Amino acid sequence: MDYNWIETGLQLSRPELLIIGGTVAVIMLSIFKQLSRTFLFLCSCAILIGAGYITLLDIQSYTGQTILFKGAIGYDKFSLFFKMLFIAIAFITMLFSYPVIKNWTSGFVEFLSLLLCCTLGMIYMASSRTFLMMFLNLEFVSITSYIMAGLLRHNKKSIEASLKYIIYGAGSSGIMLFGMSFLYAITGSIDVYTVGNTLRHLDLPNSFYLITSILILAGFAYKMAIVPFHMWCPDVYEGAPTPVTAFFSTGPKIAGFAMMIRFVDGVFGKGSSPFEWQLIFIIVSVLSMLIGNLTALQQNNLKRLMAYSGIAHAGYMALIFLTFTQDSIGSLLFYSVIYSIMNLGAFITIIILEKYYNIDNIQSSAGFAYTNPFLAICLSIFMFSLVGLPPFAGFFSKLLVFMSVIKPLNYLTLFAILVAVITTVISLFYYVKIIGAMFLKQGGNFTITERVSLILNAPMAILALATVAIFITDWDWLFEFCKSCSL
Amino acid sequence: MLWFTKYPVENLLILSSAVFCFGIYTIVTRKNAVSILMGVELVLNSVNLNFITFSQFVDNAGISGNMVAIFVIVLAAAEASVALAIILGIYQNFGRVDVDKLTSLRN
Amino acid sequence: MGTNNMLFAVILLPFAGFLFNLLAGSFVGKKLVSLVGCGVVIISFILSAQIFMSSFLQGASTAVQSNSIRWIDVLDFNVDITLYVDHLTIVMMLVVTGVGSLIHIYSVGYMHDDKRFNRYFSYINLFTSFMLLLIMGKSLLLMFVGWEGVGLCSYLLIGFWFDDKEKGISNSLAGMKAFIVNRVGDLSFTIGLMILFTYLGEKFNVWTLDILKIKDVVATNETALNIPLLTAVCILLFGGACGKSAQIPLYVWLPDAMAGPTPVSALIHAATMVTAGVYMVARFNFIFALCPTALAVVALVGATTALFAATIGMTQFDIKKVLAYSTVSQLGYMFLACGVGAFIAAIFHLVTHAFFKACLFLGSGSVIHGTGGEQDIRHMGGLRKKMPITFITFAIATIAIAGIPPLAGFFSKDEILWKAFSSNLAVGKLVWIIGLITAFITAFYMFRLLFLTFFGDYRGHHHVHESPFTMVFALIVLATLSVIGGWVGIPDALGEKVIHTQTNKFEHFLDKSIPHEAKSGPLHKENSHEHHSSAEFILMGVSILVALSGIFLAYYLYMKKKEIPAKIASSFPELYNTIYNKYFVDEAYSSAIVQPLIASSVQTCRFDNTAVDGSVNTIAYSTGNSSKYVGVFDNNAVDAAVNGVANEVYSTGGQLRLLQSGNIKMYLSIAVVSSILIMAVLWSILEWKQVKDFLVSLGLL
Amino acid sequence: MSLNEILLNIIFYALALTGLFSSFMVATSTNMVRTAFSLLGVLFSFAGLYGLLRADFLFAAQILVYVGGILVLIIFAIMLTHKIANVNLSNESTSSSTVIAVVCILFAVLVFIALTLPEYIKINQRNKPLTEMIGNNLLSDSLLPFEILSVLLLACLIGAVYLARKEVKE
Repeated sequence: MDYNWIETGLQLSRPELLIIGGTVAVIMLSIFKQLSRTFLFLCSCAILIGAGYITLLDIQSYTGQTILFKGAIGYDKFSLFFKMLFIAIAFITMLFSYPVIKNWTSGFVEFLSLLLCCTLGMIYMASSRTFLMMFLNLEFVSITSYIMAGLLRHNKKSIEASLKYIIYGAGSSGIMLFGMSFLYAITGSIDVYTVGNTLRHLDLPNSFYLITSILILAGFAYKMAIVPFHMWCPDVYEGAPTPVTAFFSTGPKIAGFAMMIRFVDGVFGKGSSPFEWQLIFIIVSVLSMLIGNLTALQQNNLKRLMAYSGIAHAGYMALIFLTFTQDSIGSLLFYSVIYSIMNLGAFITIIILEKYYNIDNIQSSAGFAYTNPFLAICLSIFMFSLVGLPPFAGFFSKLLVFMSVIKPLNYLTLFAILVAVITTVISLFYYVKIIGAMFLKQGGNFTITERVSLILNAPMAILALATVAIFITDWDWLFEFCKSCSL
Repeated sequence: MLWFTKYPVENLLILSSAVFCFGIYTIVTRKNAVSILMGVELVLNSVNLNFITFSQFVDNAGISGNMVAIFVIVLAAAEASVALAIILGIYQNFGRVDVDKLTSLRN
Repeated sequence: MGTNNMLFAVILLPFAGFLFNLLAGSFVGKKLVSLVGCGVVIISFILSAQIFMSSFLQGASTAVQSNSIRWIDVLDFNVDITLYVDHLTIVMMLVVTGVGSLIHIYSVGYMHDDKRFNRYFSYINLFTSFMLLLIMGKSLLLMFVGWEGVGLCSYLLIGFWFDDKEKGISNSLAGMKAFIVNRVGDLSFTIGLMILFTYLGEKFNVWTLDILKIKDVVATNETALNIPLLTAVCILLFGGACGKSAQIPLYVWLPDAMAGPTPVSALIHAATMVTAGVYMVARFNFIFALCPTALAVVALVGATTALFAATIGMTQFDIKKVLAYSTVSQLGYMFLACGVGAFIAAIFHLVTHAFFKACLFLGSGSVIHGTGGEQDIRHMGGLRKKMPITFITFAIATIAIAGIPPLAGFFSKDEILWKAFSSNLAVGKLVWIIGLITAFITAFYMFRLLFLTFFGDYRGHHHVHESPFTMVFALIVLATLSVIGGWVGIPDALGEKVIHTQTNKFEHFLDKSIPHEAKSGPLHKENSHEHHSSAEFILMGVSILVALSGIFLAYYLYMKKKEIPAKIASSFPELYNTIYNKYFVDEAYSSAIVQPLIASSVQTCRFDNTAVDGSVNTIAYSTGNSSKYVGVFDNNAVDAAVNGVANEVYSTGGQLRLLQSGNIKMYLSIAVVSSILIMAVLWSILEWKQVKDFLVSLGLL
Repeated sequence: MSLNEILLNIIFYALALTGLFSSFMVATSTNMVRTAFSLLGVLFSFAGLYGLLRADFLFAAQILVYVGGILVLIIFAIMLTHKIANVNLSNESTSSSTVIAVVCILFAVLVFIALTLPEYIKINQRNKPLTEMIGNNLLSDSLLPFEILSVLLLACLIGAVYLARKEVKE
């Protein structure tokens, strides 16, 4: 028998192998009590840096499209892009979570190894080509997330968040599988591209597509936190440890989008399709934008607010499915980079507020800007960027998504863009509320127990700079690059 | 060996749909977290029945449906182990596993 | 220095000033801060004047353009950073930097005791920079950055005294209000731009935001354009102008904006930023001129605003509020002019208005400064002798705004009224009448202000003193400009009769960037003045008469028979109160928009928490209990429905409490229910025929 | 129809009805222990159905993993989270007519789609034994999922042990 395919596959998955090996190594090393936590942390960082470096080399040289492991995963620029992005997200998360987790009585090694595992799952999510791989990796990411949400197991909120997450996640993925079974029934294949090709030759009623699509959407949308599958999101975000929340709000969410793109590309394809599946996305994205933004108005807790903001942003991101062209996918990739930057940055500020100043809601942050203006300014930058105000990166990402969506101008896209623009205006209220509380209100004294760690301040400053720098520097290469990575 | 040939595939599908709905019903109505987990198992079993049926009826060349079913079983086991661990954590923290009472996270 | 560098320097100098004052300002002392803060703007002004002299005044009549820097380059969508100066721009540049310099100098005196002196100068420098970007940007996106930037600075400066003990909160609220109301306008503006962009792109395959390119496309395809769509675009763009230039229905922020320091009111909320909307409409004259309906809307909104704001101005007692409403009213004038196609007249009025309104504001600032912070004119009076220079300059500006020749206001206002009268638009005569009435009211309330403030006896308690030289200097210059500023635009009809030469230099200058067609092509009967010069003289006479009678009325009511105003107020209490309370517009907005928005967000939040209730409710409706709840449709509808369903669940199921927020089971069931609902909705959209047959078979249709 | 066919039909319907009834009991029973044993019934009847469908490997896996593993785990969990002394472990649920209505609609939708599937999926049937194919498949097509699954199980192990263990006092 010919085993070349295994060799090729393994050669092209060096980053993944490094992460797997590294995870096992970290777990093994943790047995030795004399090794310090810092050492384990540095090991994990080194693994991610190594994996990121290899990916970077690959992504620069690679242009083709390969299918690895007998059709299980696609190896193309799209998957390489997300591999890079997820490794970067995991690295940043790991970096800024260190000051928080180093004081935990237990769960330190678990955090590191689960974060690495979850990254692996996300990487595979973005490159999955079969229903089996999609479900498996979705569950992979989900199960590691459930555990990570409950890492503070003596904290009632944390463990409650974990339970809610697992109930919701298990239910959603079951529903998704049920939908997938119908597609399998019709086509006899679990490879999305084969399924798509077969479907194109069949004349199936709309009702079939409709029911299957919505059943399958349950699993994807729960990961992407899109209305109506978003309700776990605020509770889990609030309960989970804050570094974990930061990770949830970026990594798994974007991975869900990556997988959804691959799925839609395979099953429905770009251009014409026998079924107007875009209608579903109009409804869910409009609902997400409306419910996410309107509900966020009432929030006081910072993490809950960020959860609803994340739901709203997922709505904006889901807009690209209305057109689903190469451009719009490219603009989504761009959006996800910018979104990760600003969201991670915002969460670093929340971590600092929580850890050093004991602030977790808007009211108690009143007048904070005079205590730590540097942090307040960074936070303002992230918030303005999340709104999408012009000089900041968030503006460009939103603009590109809107532009790519509005290209075929019709009533539906116009309607969706209108809602998007209106909700953007609404979102200004609650983001500015935070800034307003910090700068314009008089507040109490904020005492600080220790100096804010450099490992928190530095990433925050760098991310804030990145958010601003995009206005000044030549950033076209990034978009061109994203476009070239589009499917 | 004789195997059945005459059972319409619809019957299997209706059975799986029914079990699926019972599963959803269980998840939505049960108060006990362990029972909710059982509902999840029902859903996953109905999915498995679907996949195996289709695999045996449609997919002549391959056996992907069966493979999906095998992975679902293993994942269900994995998920169940984590879920039960979480439920034990809940029990240690709250003294009960009643989902309706777990509302410390809310607006 | 090449022209190219010069153009960038005009913008970058104030920006450098902003950076310097922000970063180093608190260390270097007030002297250096004020030196840098004023210096950069003055140099900008000198550079602008240099550009004006070298490129526009003599010889070359073409526009000047800087090098391009590629900013956004994706797909068909390219944006360059290019600065572009044509005749319209240079006029605006001179006004912004010129008036801006004077106000900077004035601020040195006015803000001298403020603890955030450097921050004030950094903001106001930043404002100048953004304003210049707005007018010089060649691309609409660049213009939009400036547009938002000035909004930001306006927000910062309105709320500048946010930590004031008494008014801190209301100051920052005023800033917030300005910001948010402007966002509403910006939304309209953005949508307009997007539609224009997409329309031109789809139809003519020109994906551009470059103003000149858009102009070319519009000009070459004039017959193929979709006029109704362009009309919509124009109205949407005008919506943006409404926000920025404080027109009905978005004017509410400007009076509140007076919470900022007075020089800020003079610079941003009278002379420059608020005129950005007028500038934008004039910039887009080539599209507006194609859409008579849009022009009519502009004219009517402008005229209505002019009249409306003027009536409010009659009753106010806060010196700055009077001026604020006067500004709104004068901006309405400018839009009125745009609406009858007289874009140049609008710009002309913009320029003269900048002179006299800045002078008035600075004068009022001087008064406030001199009386120790008093703003209520009922506690002033008799300041004529104590503040002579302020009085004289204020009086000159007042006469100018009232429209008495040969001061600046007369020429520009008369130009507008004449253009409105001679326009062959249907609304021309109507807006002319409104304009005339407004002119009367303007003269009345401005002289009321003058009489109450400077004549009679002093009614306050503070020791009054004249302001320092830095402040007075700006007043004198501006007053001089208010006198002579109009002479560049003396109507040709008058000029030819008296000195036998073309005197309306302003119009001939701007002709190059606002071509004759746009100004008068389809809209005016003809553009030769000879046949109408007699009519024009009559109209001039009428408007002078109107202004004089306004002044006389003010004199009669506030100097002669001082008891009459109170009597009028008490004999028409409802009318008076309505006007005094600004027609209750703020209250109306609050109850029509703000409260419902808050309420709906409360409801949405509740929906999210107890969503099952809502969906359960829907099903309950369909299963036969609907009659119980039908008819309850006020704010509490959701409440009532939720309670009702909850009761039903109690009674029918007899089961346990289910509807509780934070319940994960509920979250899942809402997901299931809404999936089914989405399915149903889409099903009925996609298979409408089947659904209809089914409903018919049930006898429901 | 031969006798064998009739017999197999009877077995099929018996298994199907057992599964249906047991899952109904899982959903509605008010006794915790009875619920768990109803689940056992469902799992067994499904295993039988897999057998009838000639998915022999799945038949074995269902019994080994589900019945032998998951169900035991669940029963453990029930015992750990309840006071065993209390014989009648009540298992409450919060049903309402609306939830039933929703689930019925869902059922109707699913049955609708099951009945409208194209004809061709209803005729073919496999005749080859499965176990060998599954073995081959696990080393070819499903190799990568299989390996990922092992990493996943490692992660589960770490997580489950971490969450469930008692704090070690040092």
